[in-house]
Amino acid sequence: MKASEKTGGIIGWKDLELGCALIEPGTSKGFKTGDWRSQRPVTDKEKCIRCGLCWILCPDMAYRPTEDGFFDSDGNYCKGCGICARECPTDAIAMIREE
Amino acid sequence: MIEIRIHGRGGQGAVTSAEIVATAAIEEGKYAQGFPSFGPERRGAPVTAFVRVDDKPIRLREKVYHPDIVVVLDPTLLEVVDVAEGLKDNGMVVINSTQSEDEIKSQYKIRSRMALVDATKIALDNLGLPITNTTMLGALIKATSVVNIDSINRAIDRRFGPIAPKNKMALEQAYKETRVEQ
Amino acid sequence: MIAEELMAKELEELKDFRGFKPRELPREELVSPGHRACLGCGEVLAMRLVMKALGRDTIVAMPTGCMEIISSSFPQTAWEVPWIHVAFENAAAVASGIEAGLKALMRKGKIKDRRIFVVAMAGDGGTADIGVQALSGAFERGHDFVYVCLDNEAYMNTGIQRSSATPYGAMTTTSPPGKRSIGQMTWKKDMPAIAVAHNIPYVATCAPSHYIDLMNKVRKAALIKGPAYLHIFSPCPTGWRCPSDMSIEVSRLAVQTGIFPLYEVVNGRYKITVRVDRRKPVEEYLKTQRRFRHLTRDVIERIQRRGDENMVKLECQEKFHSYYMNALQYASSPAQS
Amino acid sequence: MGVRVAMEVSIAAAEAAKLADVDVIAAYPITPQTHIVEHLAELVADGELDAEYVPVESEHSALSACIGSSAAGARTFTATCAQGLALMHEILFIASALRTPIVMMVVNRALSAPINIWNDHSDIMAERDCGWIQTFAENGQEVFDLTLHAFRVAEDHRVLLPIMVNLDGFILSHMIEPIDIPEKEEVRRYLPEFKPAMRLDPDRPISMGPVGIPEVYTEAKKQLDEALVASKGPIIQAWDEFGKIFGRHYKPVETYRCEDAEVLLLTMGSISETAMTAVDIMREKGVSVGLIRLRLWRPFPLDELRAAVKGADTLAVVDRAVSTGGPGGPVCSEVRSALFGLPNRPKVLGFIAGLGGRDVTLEMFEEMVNQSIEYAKEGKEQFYELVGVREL
Repeated sequence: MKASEKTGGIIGWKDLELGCALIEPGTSKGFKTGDWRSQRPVTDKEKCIRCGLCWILCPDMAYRPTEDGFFDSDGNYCKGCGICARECPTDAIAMIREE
Repeated sequence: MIEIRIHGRGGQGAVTSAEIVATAAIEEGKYAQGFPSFGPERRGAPVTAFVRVDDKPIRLREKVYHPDIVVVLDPTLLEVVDVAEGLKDNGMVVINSTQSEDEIKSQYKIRSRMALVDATKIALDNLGLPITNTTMLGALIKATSVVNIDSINRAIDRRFGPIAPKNKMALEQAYKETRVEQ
Repeated sequence: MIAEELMAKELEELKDFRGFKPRELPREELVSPGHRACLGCGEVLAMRLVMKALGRDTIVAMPTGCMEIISSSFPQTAWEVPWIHVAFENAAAVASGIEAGLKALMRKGKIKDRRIFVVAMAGDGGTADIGVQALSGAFERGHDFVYVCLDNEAYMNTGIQRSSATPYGAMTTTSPPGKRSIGQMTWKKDMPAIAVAHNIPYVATCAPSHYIDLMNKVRKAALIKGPAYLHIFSPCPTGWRCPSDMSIEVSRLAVQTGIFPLYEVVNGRYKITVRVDRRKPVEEYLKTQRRFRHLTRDVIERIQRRGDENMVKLECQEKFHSYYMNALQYASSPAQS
Repeated sequence: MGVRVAMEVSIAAAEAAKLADVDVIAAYPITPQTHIVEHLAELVADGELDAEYVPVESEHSALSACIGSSAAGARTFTATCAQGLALMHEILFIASALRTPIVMMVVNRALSAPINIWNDHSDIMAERDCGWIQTFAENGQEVFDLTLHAFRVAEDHRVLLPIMVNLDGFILSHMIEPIDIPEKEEVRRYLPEFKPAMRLDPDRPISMGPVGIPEVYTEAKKQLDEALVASKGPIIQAWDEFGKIFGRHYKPVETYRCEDAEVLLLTMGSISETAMTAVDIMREKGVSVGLIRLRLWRPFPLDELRAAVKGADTLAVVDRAVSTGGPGGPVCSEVRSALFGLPNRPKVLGFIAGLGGRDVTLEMFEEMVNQSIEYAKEGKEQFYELVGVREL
């Protein structure tokens, strides 16, 4: 089994890659930081001008472009920092308290 | 096994002469070690270098304490260094000097056989510099048979490249002029 | 004239680069989500932008620090490019070795000959303090690599201790304000100037608020052959004591107040890349962060004065080049020789 | 057939690296190591060796650059000693943990203070637990041979560990000796091209050196320890093959006139040669003495050592370093613990000699042996004593 598939690093020494290298790229995607969040962004598509600033300024790579040119925040990763809402040039994003 | 100690001053090439003798011996198919007295070298300060030559592999890594042969590159060293220290009873001291054997024996603690040559003059004549290391090798091989002149010359060729001929001339002149005490 | 040769070389190396367009930025993420950075982290955002500008053919050497910890927590990695961590003070040396290794292997035909960007990316401590020797050595040796300093102005990974990049007056756990202290008692070390002093071909300052400017500089740094140094302002809401949504705003204010001017130095020639016509008072920047909350009026005034002076200096440096070129022309004219 | 030439031992080490066709050399000057890297710099400057020579600004950066270059997939070489090795301390552990097969000559020299550029083993003994394979050479030919062997072993996919080849500063490094230099073809037959098991390659991105959380650190250390212990097999195999090709044979523990010896000396490095001559002299005088030479220090050759001491009554271990405030010289302590519980083990006596360039002479070996016989008669096992220290 690959190291990245084991949870919490519980792995026997024989299964470690050489020098503890991680041979599969980008496996942090398996770690969901969404549960750090206490508020989440909601985009008002009426106001949104699809500039993509929310996407480019997101420290958690949580925004994804959608087919219709808008940007959706991925709840799996969004930590709820609120940068997107503050930086949105048309105030289209609101931060809503998580229940 | 023959052990040689070479006395010189930093910059006179004592280490190089040890290197050449060892190289020549190895070239002859013998076993040899050539090494300096270890440490930072300073121009002008008294230095020593050592050679061991043997027909079988040498298993000894201590310094040379009881040399068979001592070579003195600079006459002024006789004043400051006991060059004959530890010399074997039947040992030989090869000295760059204008003095006679009797003069040296009366002035310094040297009781062994000696070979003498005015290497400084020969070096100045041939090299234009008072660097006596290769010159004194001529005296060394005249006085002892530790290595032969051909292998020494080849070692000098390899070590000195374009300035080898001058050095070989100095060596040859010293070989001719060295007086060996019988 | 060597200055002319350098300029020609620069033009050649950058001839195909047109700059990034806001609506056409690379979509590919080379730092993956799921990393463990604090919410609102300006540093990880800067790193993400750096990697976007560099692209896939990049190898990253990263010393110990926030970005190392948050991106490589076993058994997962956020990295989509080859990445190596060795120790704290040696990212530039590790990058030197990678560059030398690739060069030798390509020259000897052991791997395919192609352009791979070698990047060392460190925090301010790993750059300006413990890593400065290795960095200076790598610059002086002229390796073809990019060194990125992600400057969050203190040792955040160990719990907000002051570094030589911590600004004057700032509160950290090892520069606490007290009866006999205003907080950090020294002025921020001028790392870009130190880089410039190595006569390397490219030095620039960047801020994530000006992300196109940042990405363009990263790309230029990579394309220009030889060592390049990028000093990136990296707001840290945790250490600077500001709300997590303020990272970009703080970055923008740093530029607008002259606290952190954006410029580049190409082959010794300074150019301010983001001009601020009417600078805002530094107080507007300082008041966004609680690390400056204790500052008295006169300290704020000192910071204002120092900032103003720095801007004057920068403007002079920018103008210096044409003066210098004229002088060189004059010196090499036949009448003088 | 190769050629037998007179050569300074440092040059022989550099020539071995050249014949290994190293890709990258990153090094910083320090006496008495400099001649090795100076010669390599010349070879690169003259185009005789196609390699990148990285003249780093410190030993810390030397080894850091070596890790980078090795991780990039390049055959990598460096050399250092004493303070330089100590400055590398932090990075030594990382090089082995990252499994970068770097080859390093350690030209053994005393550690400061007082500052001393001469030979002993205090530098290497301070780094014995850093996870590198460590071999010791006794003469110039061995320096050359062990350097080639080092590349072969380090890059073996069953090993992939960095190696230090130890040679005594000045006593070996600055000695002109006859060295048999083999043909390029022979070397190529012995040492195949380096094929990295993993490398920093944008086409197959890996992350090297991730954070090892408590849940994995123990396993990581176990992996390294197992790898180092298991490297003994490939080390011996590579020596056997070396013997077949070049006719010179090496073993982890080498013995000299140990048959039926009542007293055994144990040495490492170049003093072993003097010790062999001392054994010859004493044997002629009728003393029942033999010599054990540790060639492999890491991984520790436990079984070989136990076999070698069998039947002996007394074992005099000669250390070249002090374990300050400890229970004896580092080698002696390890030998003792290796023999602990072995039935009929010899009494182990510790001697520390040759510190900071103090000559280790034939007489000193005789003294140590006589002293050991006396102690053994008294039934005494002292921890250690400094041979020849002035008690004034």
